[in-house]
Amino acid sequence: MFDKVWLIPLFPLIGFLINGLFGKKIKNEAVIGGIGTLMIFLSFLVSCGILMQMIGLPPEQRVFEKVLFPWIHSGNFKADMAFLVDPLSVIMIMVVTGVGSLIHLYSIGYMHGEEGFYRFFAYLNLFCMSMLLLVLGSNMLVMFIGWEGVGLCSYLLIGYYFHKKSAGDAAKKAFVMNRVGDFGFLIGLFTLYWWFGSNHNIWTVNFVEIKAASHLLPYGGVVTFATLCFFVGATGKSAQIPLFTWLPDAMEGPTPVSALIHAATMVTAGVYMIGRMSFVFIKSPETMMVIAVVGAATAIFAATIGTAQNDIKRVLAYSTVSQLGFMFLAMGVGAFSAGIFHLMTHAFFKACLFLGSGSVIHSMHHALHKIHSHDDAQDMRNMGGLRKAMPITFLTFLVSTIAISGIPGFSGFFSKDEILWMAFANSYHGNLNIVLWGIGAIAACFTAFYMFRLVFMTFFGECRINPGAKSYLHESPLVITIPLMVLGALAAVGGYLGMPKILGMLPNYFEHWLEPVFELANEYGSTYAHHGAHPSHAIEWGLMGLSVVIALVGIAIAFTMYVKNTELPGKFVAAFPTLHRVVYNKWYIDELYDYLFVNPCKAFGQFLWKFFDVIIVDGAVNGVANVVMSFSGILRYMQSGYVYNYAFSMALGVVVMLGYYIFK
Amino acid sequence: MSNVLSLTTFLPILGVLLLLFIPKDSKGVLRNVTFAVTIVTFLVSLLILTGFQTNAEFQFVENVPWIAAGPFIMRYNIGIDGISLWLVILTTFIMPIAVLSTYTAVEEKVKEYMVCLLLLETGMLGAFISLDLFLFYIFWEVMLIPMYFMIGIWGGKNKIYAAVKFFIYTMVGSLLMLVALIFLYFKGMQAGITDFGLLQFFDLKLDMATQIWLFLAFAFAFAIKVPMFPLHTWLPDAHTEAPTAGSVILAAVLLKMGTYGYVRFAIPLFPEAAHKFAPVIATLAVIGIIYAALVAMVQEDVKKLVAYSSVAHLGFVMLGVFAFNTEGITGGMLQMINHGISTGALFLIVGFIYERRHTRLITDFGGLSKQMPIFATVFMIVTFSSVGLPGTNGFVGEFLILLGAFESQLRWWTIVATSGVILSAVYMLWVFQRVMFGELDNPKNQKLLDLNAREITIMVPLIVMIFFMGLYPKPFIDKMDPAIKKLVAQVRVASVNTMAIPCADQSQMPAGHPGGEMPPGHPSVNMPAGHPVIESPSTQPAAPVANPHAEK
Amino acid sequence: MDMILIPAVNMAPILPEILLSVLAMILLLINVFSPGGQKSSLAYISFLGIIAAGVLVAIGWGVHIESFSGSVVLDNFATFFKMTFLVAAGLAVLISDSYMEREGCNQGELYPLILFTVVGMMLMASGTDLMTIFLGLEVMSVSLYVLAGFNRANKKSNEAGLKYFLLGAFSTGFLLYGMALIYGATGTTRLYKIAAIVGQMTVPSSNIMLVAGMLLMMTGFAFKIAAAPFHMWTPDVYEGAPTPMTAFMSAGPKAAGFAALLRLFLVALPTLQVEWSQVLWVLAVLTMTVGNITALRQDNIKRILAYSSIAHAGYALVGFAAGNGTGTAGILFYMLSYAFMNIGAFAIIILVSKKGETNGNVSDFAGLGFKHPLLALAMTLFLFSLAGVPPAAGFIGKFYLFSGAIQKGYIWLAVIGVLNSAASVYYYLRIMVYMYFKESTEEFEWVKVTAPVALALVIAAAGTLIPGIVPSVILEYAQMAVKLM
Amino acid sequence: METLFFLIISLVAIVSAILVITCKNPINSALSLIMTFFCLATYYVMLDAPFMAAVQVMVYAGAIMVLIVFTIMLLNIRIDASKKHSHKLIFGSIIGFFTLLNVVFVLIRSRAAVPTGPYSGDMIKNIGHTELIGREMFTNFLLPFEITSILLLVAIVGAVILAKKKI
Amino acid sequence: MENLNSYLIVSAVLFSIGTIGVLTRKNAIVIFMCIELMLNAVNLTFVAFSRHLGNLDGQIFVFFIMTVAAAEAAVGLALFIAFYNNKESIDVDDANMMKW
Repeated sequence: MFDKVWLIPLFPLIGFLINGLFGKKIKNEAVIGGIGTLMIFLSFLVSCGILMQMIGLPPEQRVFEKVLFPWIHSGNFKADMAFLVDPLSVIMIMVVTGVGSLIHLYSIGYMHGEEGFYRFFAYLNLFCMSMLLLVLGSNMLVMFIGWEGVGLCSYLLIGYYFHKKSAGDAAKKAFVMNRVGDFGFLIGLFTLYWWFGSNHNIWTVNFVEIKAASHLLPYGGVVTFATLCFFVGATGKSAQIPLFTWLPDAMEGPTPVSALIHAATMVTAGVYMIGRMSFVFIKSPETMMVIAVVGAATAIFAATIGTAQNDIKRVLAYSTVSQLGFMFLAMGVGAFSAGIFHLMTHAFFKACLFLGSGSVIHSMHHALHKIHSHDDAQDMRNMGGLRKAMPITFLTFLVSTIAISGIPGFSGFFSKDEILWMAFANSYHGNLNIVLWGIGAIAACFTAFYMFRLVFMTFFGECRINPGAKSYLHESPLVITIPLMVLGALAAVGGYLGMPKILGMLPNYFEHWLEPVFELANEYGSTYAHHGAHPSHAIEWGLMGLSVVIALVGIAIAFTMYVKNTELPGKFVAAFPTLHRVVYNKWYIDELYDYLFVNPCKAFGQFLWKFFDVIIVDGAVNGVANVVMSFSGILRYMQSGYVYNYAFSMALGVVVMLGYYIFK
Repeated sequence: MSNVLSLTTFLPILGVLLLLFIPKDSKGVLRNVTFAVTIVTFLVSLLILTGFQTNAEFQFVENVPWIAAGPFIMRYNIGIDGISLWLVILTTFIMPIAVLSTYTAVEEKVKEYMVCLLLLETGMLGAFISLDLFLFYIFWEVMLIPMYFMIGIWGGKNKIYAAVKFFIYTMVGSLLMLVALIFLYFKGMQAGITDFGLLQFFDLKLDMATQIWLFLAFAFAFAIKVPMFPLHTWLPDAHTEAPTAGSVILAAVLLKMGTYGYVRFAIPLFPEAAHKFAPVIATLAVIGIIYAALVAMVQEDVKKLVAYSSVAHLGFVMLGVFAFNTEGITGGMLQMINHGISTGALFLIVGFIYERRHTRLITDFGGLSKQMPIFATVFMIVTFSSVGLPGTNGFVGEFLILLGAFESQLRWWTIVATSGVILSAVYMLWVFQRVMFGELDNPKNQKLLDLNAREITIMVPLIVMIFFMGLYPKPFIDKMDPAIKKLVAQVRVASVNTMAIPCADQSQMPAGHPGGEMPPGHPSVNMPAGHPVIESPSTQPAAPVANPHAEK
Repeated sequence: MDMILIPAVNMAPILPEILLSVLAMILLLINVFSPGGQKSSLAYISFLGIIAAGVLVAIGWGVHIESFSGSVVLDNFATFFKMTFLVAAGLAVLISDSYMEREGCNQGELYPLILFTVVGMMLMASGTDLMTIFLGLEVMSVSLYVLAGFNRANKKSNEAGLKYFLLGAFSTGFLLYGMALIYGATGTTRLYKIAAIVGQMTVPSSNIMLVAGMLLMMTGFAFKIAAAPFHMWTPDVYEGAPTPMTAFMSAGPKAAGFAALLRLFLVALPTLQVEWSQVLWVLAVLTMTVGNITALRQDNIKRILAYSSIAHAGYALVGFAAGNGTGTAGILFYMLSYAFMNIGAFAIIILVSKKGETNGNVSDFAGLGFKHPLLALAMTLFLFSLAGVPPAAGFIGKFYLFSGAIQKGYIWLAVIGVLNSAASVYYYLRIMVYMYFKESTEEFEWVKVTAPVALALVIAAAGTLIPGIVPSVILEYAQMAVKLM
Repeated sequence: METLFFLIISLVAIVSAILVITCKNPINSALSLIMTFFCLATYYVMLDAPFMAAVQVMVYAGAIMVLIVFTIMLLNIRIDASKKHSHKLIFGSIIGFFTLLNVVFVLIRSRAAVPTGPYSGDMIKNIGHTELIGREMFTNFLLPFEITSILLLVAIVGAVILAKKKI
Repeated sequence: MENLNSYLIVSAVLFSIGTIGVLTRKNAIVIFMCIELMLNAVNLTFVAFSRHLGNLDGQIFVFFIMTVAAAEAAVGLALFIAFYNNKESIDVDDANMMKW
């Protein structure tokens, strides 16, 4: 089964080609959507087969590399088109193909009647293929194809409604910010390649070979540089500080896109990449700290913004950024499997949330369209009380919200609590631990708050929609609700795969599964870890309780503000106008970037063109010509037409010539 | 078969003769004949490709006497190796496409136009296959003439300025190169070289000062052609004014003359000097990358934007070439071909919309995707190829260049150059967005027709190549690899020699110094006390980083 | 009182001269006794005569004969130059008839005068005595004064003749003074004897009389070849003179001046090479630069080509300054190809211009390229050749000239030369810009392309293109000519 | 005595030469020039070249100057145009002065070749100058002599073409 | 006989005067006369050298120079007359149609 791994990306590619080339001719939505969904579902089946086979193998045999064909071979450099199957990539392909299939299915319903339906499915398939290349790539370069490929698809899908200027802007912004990350990725790759090659004559970008040679890497130094560069790549892809602003804007794309790309899969690529190269990252304590700090900071920062947004998808977007922050926090504190675990659970509940919001928007849009209202279908201030009209959507949404808020028993609790615990208990960052934990906990509180704010504003209370449209609100069709239900179920129970040891009810399957992948990293980490007193179980229990309490506090505040005392938010805003404005405007980060980078770049470009290029460089060129020309004018006027002038010139020539030789 | 190179090169000339017998007014026949000629040339050039043995030797060599007068002996000495092979193929590949693109674009003076195109093809092919320096120079100059007329006769509003600037600019550089060429020959004559044959000159040992001057002269000529910052200003003008086919050929092939010149002539002829100037050239290349990208970003004319993007792309090529390692030069060569394909395609695309709307201002467009979906797709693919998206050809070249340069002494340059990757995305996507996305609000754009069959036929081979070279560049790399390895070896041997000089100095040092094993009473004649070793620090930077542990 | 016994002399070296002189005299007679009007037959006869002379000259290839007690010599050098003169004259004769007819000054004396000019030039090229050279020069000059002012109804032609005459005579004064000083310093006027005597001097360059004589003589010849600062007559005279004569003047006398100067310096004064090289270095730079730069802002096409001809003298001086085999062979080659390309260009100017040369501006070439593609193509070829763009003969010529300088170590001279060459491209291109890139504003009519002119154009084009592609056909002879001198 | 004579002749020659270039009336210039020519003829006699002196008087003073005077009369030119070009005068004089300076320096600082020729003053007196000249001219310098015939023919033809009334 | 240099210096003076005349006068005929003066100065040099060297080459040369002068005079004066016919002037200032 392992050597059939190439089928996994191949199916979506076929889907892409069929829909891309002939979709316009097919016209039948069912066929198009069917092909798209079927292809990814086939991939899912193959993935399942691989998973099954892998479960049956002993841990040390769970790594398999499949070389498809040689790609770039030049000089010392060798990169093949090759796939790597190991526990980590298997988890990823399961998530991608699984969640991907559901979202494809959902899209058939959601995108019904859209112009360019075929285009959407082609892109979606292309995205899946790229994402699968990313996670399956056995060397950095194949990973990079996927890495950029998903960026491309993200660009295409964000810009799906290309006639909207905002969509085009958002798409471009996403791609460019990703490119900034890619810049880091490439430099990191070069550094690692060059270091290994010139110092140990190991010229490789292959993960397996790098892993085998990773003991040669020094701690810190060049590794810090390389890993920081990689981390820049990760921040771009996974929307971390400072490259996070594209993600909220990316909500311009259709909602399934947001669910698949900007919640479940693509944005987690950065986390995956760090996991893939954990044995390199762990060699640099400095980078680990930076990752942890950036992750924590992003978690809290995005969470604050999320509290003030009114667009349902934007809240979710900031929530995604914040959750990604948690994952990076996990990576940064060396809790790699916890990070990946959160990645997976997040894929479930966040995909469910997005799809749920999509269902809401779909319904809202439909209703508003019926009465020709131009109200914003995504603005929560226009919603309220939808739980009656859309019960399935409401239920699945609620389950996922509970999961993300960290209520025990649901998947989010297990993964998030593990991360918070590791932030507190890890042995890498010394006194910083408590700060990291604190920030994480507050962010969790915020998470609970804004998520429940979302739920309350959308599904509870008065129905604030245009009264005329109210009667048109209804539950979405099955093709939409089935994926919701599946994902809701996963969001509820998915966490039991990785139940913390301390709860002791089930073994932590997840950690065991990933152990062979992260073993080496943990071993390297232990060489410089602080071997202080290990926190006791009591503390762990205490903290776990605390985080639950925190989540509940968040929910309570949300309940108070948006259900019981609905005038409270207004009062709050009135009390702290500046704070609200700043938070509402996302801390003015976009404006800051415009001010710092975009505008100077444009101005500088203008300057270089209009002034430097035209006046200085070209001016020099033309200036030479002009000087010559003016000389020409002078010489021309010396040709006066008078014979004695000509004779004078001759005589002068003679005199000078003679004089030079006589008096020299 | 043995004359297949000559055949390929001069087939277009035969085509010209054929065209002369076709009446002026039968435009269709003229076009079809020209197209047929270029296709035949392409097919013949495929014979070269299939007959090419993958090794470092020059093949299909033809070497017959040509001029022998005075101190000079020039020979009709041609041949190709892996480096020139692909450029020859690129040329013959682009030409039919360029011809096809003129079917509706050029309605006036068709005959003359076709003659120019065919002459140009001969000139370009000749320059790529020449193994005689003098022959190369002749072709190098001959190329200018048809291009000059193409810009000047069929160009836009400001055509005269652009054409004259193009001609004189390149002429200045190439004439200085001519002086260097002659000087080199006389130097070679003293060492027993008998003719202008390039290969003999590779073994010539020149002193550093001579090398520097000669290298500068060659480098200047090639830098103008590339064009490198700050000698690039002719290019945007020439591109904006030239007709579509002219721009395509200019970008796809003519600019490669410059970079090819470095790879084939300037570097292997003067390796030590090349090493010495590598940082300077790399700096200019990197400035070019960033600068051109920033300037491209704010252009209002699509064609000008593409022209500036050319400057940036060729900056990458230069950086790769001056990395002096296999990866870098391979990347540079690939990027040359890639640039030929993707920028050629971009100019064709600009030509398509220009033909429809007679404007190239970005602000006149917007939302074309809706009206022209096929065009949008094509444009997008080419855009991403130009940006260097993995999976397209642009990536392979760019990646190898950056990798190679990073391995070499040009590490910090590479890091700056890599940021060009970001900027290229910015300007290309921005223009794509402004042209293709948004509301289709300009009424003139609402009646635009999508690409017709001919235009699709033009673009398909390019798109196929974009993906083929992106996904399976192996055949390309394999064919050029031995030649590049040989080049790298040539350059490396030379640089070892430069390093040997200071070493020798140092080894003599103890002997010259008083004390040590010196016999008592022996005065230190050779080297006065306190005489520092002046040579070593100045020659140090010329040496490549042979000792990588230094970075640790 | 004894009889003076005229020594037996070998006439062989001056056979072509004799042929041409006799022919010229016959033509004069025919002209007198033939009815007025149609003069074409004179042109044909003289063209045939020139071909016959060419055959005679060609027969003399490879022979080395001194005659008239060392006054004259027949060697390859002379032969090569004689061929050049004959080419120039032949082409000039071919293009003259229709022009003169149009301008209404078709007097039969034109052709004898051209032939006499050729005789003078030939004597300059083969003379080995200062007197022979001087008299040859004068025969040439006096004829040219007349030819320049030939169209005497035309004020410009008049003025050209006057200016040329006054300045020419002035320069003759310097030339003669130089010859006098050389005579005084060496005691002889025979070049070989001068060489022998100078060769015996310990430090010839310290003999200031010799050096001054050399410089003054150089002045005189520099005037003929239009080298700065003795060039200032050129544009005015070229503009004013009848166009075919301008064409002839730009090619023939310039070559003759080089021939005489080369022989003088390389045969008589090789020991002073350091000195004359220095001077020629400066002259070359001045000449090229002044010629090219001034040409940039000209509108009259004849003036443009006049300045261009100054510049070309400068290029040739580059080779001369080098003074080695490569450079001098380059001069020979260049002079011959210059005759082809320049007269070719002038032929087209004649065709394009109207009666009275009222439209001598570059702008009058507008649109020529597509109305008369063949003419324009020929003009393009000539202009590219003048600009030194391969594959035309002009390029090969420049290549050898600059090579000579580089071989000699005058790299900077070569660099200045090529930069000048690049600048010159501008004004040649300008003509092409008008021909191809601009539309004509008015209908233009020209003299019908008569058979002789067509023939001249074909010869000129072939002479420009073929040596560019296979330069050996001429270069080998140029090399031999220089070697045997 | 001879020195004194030489000085007087030189004075006359130079003064009349200066008159040539200063006289406003071309006729006066022409007459002064004839005067100078006579002085030169005198020099030739002093230099044992009587034949040259005779030719000088006949050809120059006689033929050429008559031609010039004739032309001046024909064209009826009286006074050099009244417009004064003082800068012309200054520059011309400066250049002339430097020419003089240069040439004089050349002459002072160098020596002519050592006399080697067979023609001493006595020999000339014995055989006769004219005969010696004739011998030289028809033996060693035959070709230049022949060329002069062509030159004169050219001059005649040229003069006729340029000056004849009817074209 | 005076020594050589005296003659040479006189001839140099005459030559310079001739040069000055050419440069300062405007009447073409006068300019031509000045040129004749220059040629005569050269002649004197030749004769002086000839006498000094004891060979007659210089005198022969002078003979030819005189012929040339005559020929030039004929052509030159014809040119002047033609010019005068056109311009009613013999001033070189008026020969100014062509310039620059």
